[in-house]
Amino acid sequence: MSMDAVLFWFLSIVVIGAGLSVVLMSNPIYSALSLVMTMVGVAALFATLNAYFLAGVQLIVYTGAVMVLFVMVLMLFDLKRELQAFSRGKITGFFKIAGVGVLAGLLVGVITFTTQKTSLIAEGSPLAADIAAQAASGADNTKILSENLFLKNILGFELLGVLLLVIAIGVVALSRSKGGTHARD
Amino acid sequence: MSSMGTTTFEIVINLVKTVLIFLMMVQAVPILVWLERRGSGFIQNRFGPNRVGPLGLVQLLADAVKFLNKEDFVPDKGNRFLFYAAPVFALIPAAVAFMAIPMSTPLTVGDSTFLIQGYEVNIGIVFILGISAMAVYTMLMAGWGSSSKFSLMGAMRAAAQVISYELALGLAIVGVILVYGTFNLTEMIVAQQGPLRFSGFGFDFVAPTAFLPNWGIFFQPLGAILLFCAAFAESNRLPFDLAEGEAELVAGFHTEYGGFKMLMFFIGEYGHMMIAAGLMTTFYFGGYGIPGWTTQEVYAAGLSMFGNETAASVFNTAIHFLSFNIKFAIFLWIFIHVRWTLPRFRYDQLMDIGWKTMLPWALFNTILTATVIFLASQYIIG
Amino acid sequence: MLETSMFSEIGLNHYLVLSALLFTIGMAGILLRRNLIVVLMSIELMLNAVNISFVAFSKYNMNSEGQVMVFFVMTIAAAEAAVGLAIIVSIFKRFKEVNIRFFEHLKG
Amino acid sequence: MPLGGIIFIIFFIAVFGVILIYLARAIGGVAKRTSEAKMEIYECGIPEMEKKDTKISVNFYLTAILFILFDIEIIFMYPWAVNFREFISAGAGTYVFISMAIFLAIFIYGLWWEIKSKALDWEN
Amino acid sequence: MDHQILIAVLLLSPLLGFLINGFRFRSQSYVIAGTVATLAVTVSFVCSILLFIELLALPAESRRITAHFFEWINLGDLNINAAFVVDQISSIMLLIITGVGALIHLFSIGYMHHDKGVTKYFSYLNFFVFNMLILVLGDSLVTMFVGWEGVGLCSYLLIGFWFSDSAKAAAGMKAFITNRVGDAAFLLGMFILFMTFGTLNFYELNALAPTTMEASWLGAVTLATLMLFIGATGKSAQIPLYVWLPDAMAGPTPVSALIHAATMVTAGVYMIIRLNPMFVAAPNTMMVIAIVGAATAVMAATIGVVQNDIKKVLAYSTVSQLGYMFLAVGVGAFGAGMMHLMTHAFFKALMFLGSGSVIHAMHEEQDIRKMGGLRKYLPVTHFTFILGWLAIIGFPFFSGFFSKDEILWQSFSSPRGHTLLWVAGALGAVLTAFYMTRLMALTFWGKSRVDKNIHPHESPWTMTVPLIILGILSVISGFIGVPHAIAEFMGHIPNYWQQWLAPVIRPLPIEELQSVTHTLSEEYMLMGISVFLAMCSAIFAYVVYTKKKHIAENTAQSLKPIYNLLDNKYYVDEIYFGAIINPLVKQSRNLWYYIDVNVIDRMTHVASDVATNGGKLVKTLQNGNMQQYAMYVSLGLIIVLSYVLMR
Repeated sequence: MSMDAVLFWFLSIVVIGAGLSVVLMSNPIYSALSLVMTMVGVAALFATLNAYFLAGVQLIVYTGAVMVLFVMVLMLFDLKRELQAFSRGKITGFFKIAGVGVLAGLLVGVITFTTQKTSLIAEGSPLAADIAAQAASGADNTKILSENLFLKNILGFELLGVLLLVIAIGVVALSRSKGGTHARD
Repeated sequence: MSSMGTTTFEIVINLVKTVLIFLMMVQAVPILVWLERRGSGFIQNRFGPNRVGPLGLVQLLADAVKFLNKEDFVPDKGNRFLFYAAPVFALIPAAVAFMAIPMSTPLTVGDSTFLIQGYEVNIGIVFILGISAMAVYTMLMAGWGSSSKFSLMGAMRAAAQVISYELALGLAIVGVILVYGTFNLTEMIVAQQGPLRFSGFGFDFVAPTAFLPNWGIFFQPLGAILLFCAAFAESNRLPFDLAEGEAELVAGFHTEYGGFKMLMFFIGEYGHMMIAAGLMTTFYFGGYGIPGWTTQEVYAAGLSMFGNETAASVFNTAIHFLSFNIKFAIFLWIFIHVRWTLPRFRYDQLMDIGWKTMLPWALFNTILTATVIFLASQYIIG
Repeated sequence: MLETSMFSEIGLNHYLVLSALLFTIGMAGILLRRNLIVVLMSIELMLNAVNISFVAFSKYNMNSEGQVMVFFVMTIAAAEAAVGLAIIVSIFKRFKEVNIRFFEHLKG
Repeated sequence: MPLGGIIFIIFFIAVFGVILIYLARAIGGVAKRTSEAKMEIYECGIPEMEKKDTKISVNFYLTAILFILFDIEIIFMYPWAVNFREFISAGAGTYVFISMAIFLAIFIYGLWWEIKSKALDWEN
Repeated sequence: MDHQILIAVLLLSPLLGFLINGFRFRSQSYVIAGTVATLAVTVSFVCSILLFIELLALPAESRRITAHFFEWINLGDLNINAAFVVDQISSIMLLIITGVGALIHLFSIGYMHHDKGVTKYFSYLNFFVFNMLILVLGDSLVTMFVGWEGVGLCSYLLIGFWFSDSAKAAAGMKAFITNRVGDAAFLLGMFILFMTFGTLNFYELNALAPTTMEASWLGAVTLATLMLFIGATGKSAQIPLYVWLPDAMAGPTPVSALIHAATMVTAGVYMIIRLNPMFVAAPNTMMVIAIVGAATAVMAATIGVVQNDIKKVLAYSTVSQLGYMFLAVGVGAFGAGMMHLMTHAFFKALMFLGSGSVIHAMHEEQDIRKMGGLRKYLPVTHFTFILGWLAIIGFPFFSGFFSKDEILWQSFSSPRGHTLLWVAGALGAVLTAFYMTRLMALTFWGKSRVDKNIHPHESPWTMTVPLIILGILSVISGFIGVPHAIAEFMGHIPNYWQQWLAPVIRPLPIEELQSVTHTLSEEYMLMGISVFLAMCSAIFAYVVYTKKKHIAENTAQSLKPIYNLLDNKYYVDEIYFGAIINPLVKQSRNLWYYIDVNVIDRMTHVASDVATNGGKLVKTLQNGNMQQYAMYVSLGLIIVLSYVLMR
């Protein structure tokens, strides 16, 4: 078993375990911290996929910013414990859990049965050899990412800037509102 | 796979080396504490600890023993898990990030090469930023886990402060990245070898006196100042230690802590200081480089002195390690000196400085750097 | 032989299955949890799951589009979290409530 | 970052974290003798008052939200900054420079708006 | 500099000014707004001059600078480019629009400084200039139509600028709707042209224009040009669609000067000159144009005689002068029409600005019966106004003299002219001299009838400088196109104007030209008659309105019915209301009641009932429980995935 495989299995256990505890922990703060763990695991998974820069961004944006906000808001609320952590209705609850189980099974089934190959590119083609070579080299592909982002998808990039601006303004407006459009009684 | 080595020998040495660097970082903390106490004594015209051992040096040991022997307890209302987890989160990210800083030239023994750093990360800066961003959880976990109002307030303040200054920090680093064109710290240090040279606007200018090194500080003076200031805030040091403003919040988010867990917070705080000092050295002051001599020259000198490649490599590494540590120590001393020199800000002033002063200046620095690089390049090509 | 290769040789499918499982866990969180903030976190989980498969596709097809997409997804996810939490805080300040069933009253 | 490094970091976090916690407890020992006053949280000696909800200024979470948004904008600049010289030598310098200038203009407008709208003011 | 960049700067500079002022429209800082707007137009003016110089450098036959920016519409045969052309015609228009425009912007700084919406005002003004430039520069009818509609919009916005006054808002609406009528015809004309020739590009159209004259009234070219002309009557205020222009005086005075005197209203003339080969090919249309132009010239002048509002007088005078331009193009004297367009732009802008200065000085008083003797208080305004007055009444060697005389002569001598047309023109000139002198006399001369509370004062430099510059232009601008006959007399000054325009003007067919012959002496005689009559009329008016007021009153008394007819503007508005608008409203109401309420509404009610009841049924699904929604989503996903797996 190669190091790659060891790492993958270890990380997938971490990620799935932490992901499950996000859903199963009754204290939302534990959920949030489990989610942080998941994010770190996903960052490591990105690194195993040679996306080092994205791994760093995942750490900075998700663990360093988004989850901090979640944890801060949870602490702001002082919600010690969710009274009803899960849905009460037995029938719908059963359906929901069954639905999720079936969904998981189906997804895995579809993935394993419909894509027989490990790659979408036909084996033996020159491109496949390139891919194998690149995957083995573990080269940093920040440069390719950056070229794609700034030369090909520049419009999306600028639009995201505008989106962030709009949200920055909207959030301030939201936080100033007293909550709700109706007068307080 | 390379940094962990291919042979058993290399793997073992690398593991031992990593542990050593970690221990070095942890051991630096008592020394810094001693330095801080003696230094404050020196600044405030008193003695500081001077009874235990020569110059009070054994005081370190006594402190450590005291810390380790404290009773370990959790307040009844506190959240046990978070209360314990918080100190770990203070220590580990600091250590992990610190290990990514290169401290000397690689050491070559026979066929094996060992890096004098925990591991080499291609995306060095991004990695360090990402890891040290996790320090915020320490404060939040400690503040929430203690279930004390002082702790929670302190935690909120500290978290808001740290994330605010992270913006200025991150933006100041953009200038550095622009100058060197890489995330890799070792490559940055290599780029700072040799005499100061500007190239651009159609001419290639080497500083007339060769003693000025090709350091980043000459290209990014504003960025260096901003990064250094932000680093103070990031490590919750005076004048930015609002989180533990004694007069208001007792001791901030670690009000409830004592003993070994408190020590871990200490290590975390000093660890951030060390990361900041290491980054300052690496970004702006040539890292382990020695002004006036390139690494090759030093290596050649070693070779002619010892006539043995391994010995020359050891010599080279040792000299540069010393050089790094001298610069590193100077920055740590500045941290300590500032702590005992400047008064504390008010909280609203602190946030104003972060958002309304440093962030715009960092933006200005970025724009200026990019524009100069752009214009210079256009001029050369055109 | 097949067994060992499945464990020792990691390919695209492994990442896709992992992504799918993480996605369904997130889905379960949305379906089962009552706390609005946890629901929001579950959404983040699902987005992360999708990101994994994007990056995996990107690696195994040697195409940087996937990574750019992840970049965009991260931004959108962060933006969504920001706005979502702002709304939740706003509602919490007004009603002192974050149970999702409570918000059925907000319908037209 | 070589894969070995990742393994090491993860093990480092996990193993050292757990070891340190237990080490701490082993050395210090769990409190044996307890009293009500000792186990109470510290509020300068005054008997603690339980209040339903701790009032924390909304500014904290507003700061955090704005931090997220600006942080992402800064992160966007990293891949640009690291490849800027290569873009220039590839002849795409002006294009990339101008597109980032537009992005920065949006960034600066956002910051200016936040400052102007007093969203970042802490004095009431 | 590259032509493309130059044209882009020329176009985008006012747009940028519009955007800058538009985004800060709440600001009341007239200095910033005015400076930005004026600078924007000045930049355009500089570009215009540079382009003009570039044109001069080119050989006469190929004086055309094209800037092709992008492909705009490409549908089947219809291929429209966002392309802009500077040639002999449009370069002149460019200079007029940006030059006069810049002066009027400068004037506006002083005139509007007390207004609350000053930033909004300047942004509209810049947007107008931008649209006008598109109108002028567009290389096809569609591009021109964009500008055509754009200036219409700006005109609407600026007429109703003080929209809190409902009369002024209504005036804006009237202008807009009247223009719509014309625009519909314009569109029809475009359709016909496209159907016939398969293109809408000016140069292609002009190249394709038939060489034989079309005699039929129902020929495609005649119909198309007639439709385009109706469009032009809307924009350029000719019979029958002139009614909006006098009302448009509700807008700020600089707007009247820029839009309703110098630039926008001349768009119709410009369009006809642009397509002159097409119009030449349709003699019937030309005849209609000439008749309508002459009729408008006389009719508007008669109304102008009795108006008492200073701006209304100028408005009718504008309508009348536009009539001259149409008369000119109608008889095939495109160069003369263009020349009059330019000189009119100068002297009418001057007079409007002068009237603005007067109104400003009189604190918004516009009634000339309450003025008089203002020359003491407003020396600069008075002096420049005199220059404009001399120009418009055709005092020899002032700019209006050359252009108007050329038009009169052409209306007589051209193969498509007629003696009656000359008579109408001369009558118009006499009336013009009369009412303009009346205006001068009542406003500036004679005894002061100013209200005691009003203390008139001279305007600031931002207002007087444009007046002086325009005054100079009004005096000298005629000399660039000295008519043949006078040139003989003045030592053979070449007619630069004709030379400049010659390559783009299609001459009348040679056989027509040979059918008529006229001598120089005829021309001198006619010129002498018209000038003499006009001068007599002016002197008469001066005497009547300064010394012997009772003559005017007595005449008005004795000719009561005619006076009333003129005072009520021939009851045109009333006729329009009675004959068109009211029946239309009535029929619309019937349509609404019988068709809309009983048929269409009932159908929609049924549809909505179905939707409501269906919605009630499905409402149970939408219970606000987000998790249930999510479950539906996942169920759908399960179904899709099952299908994929089972397939």
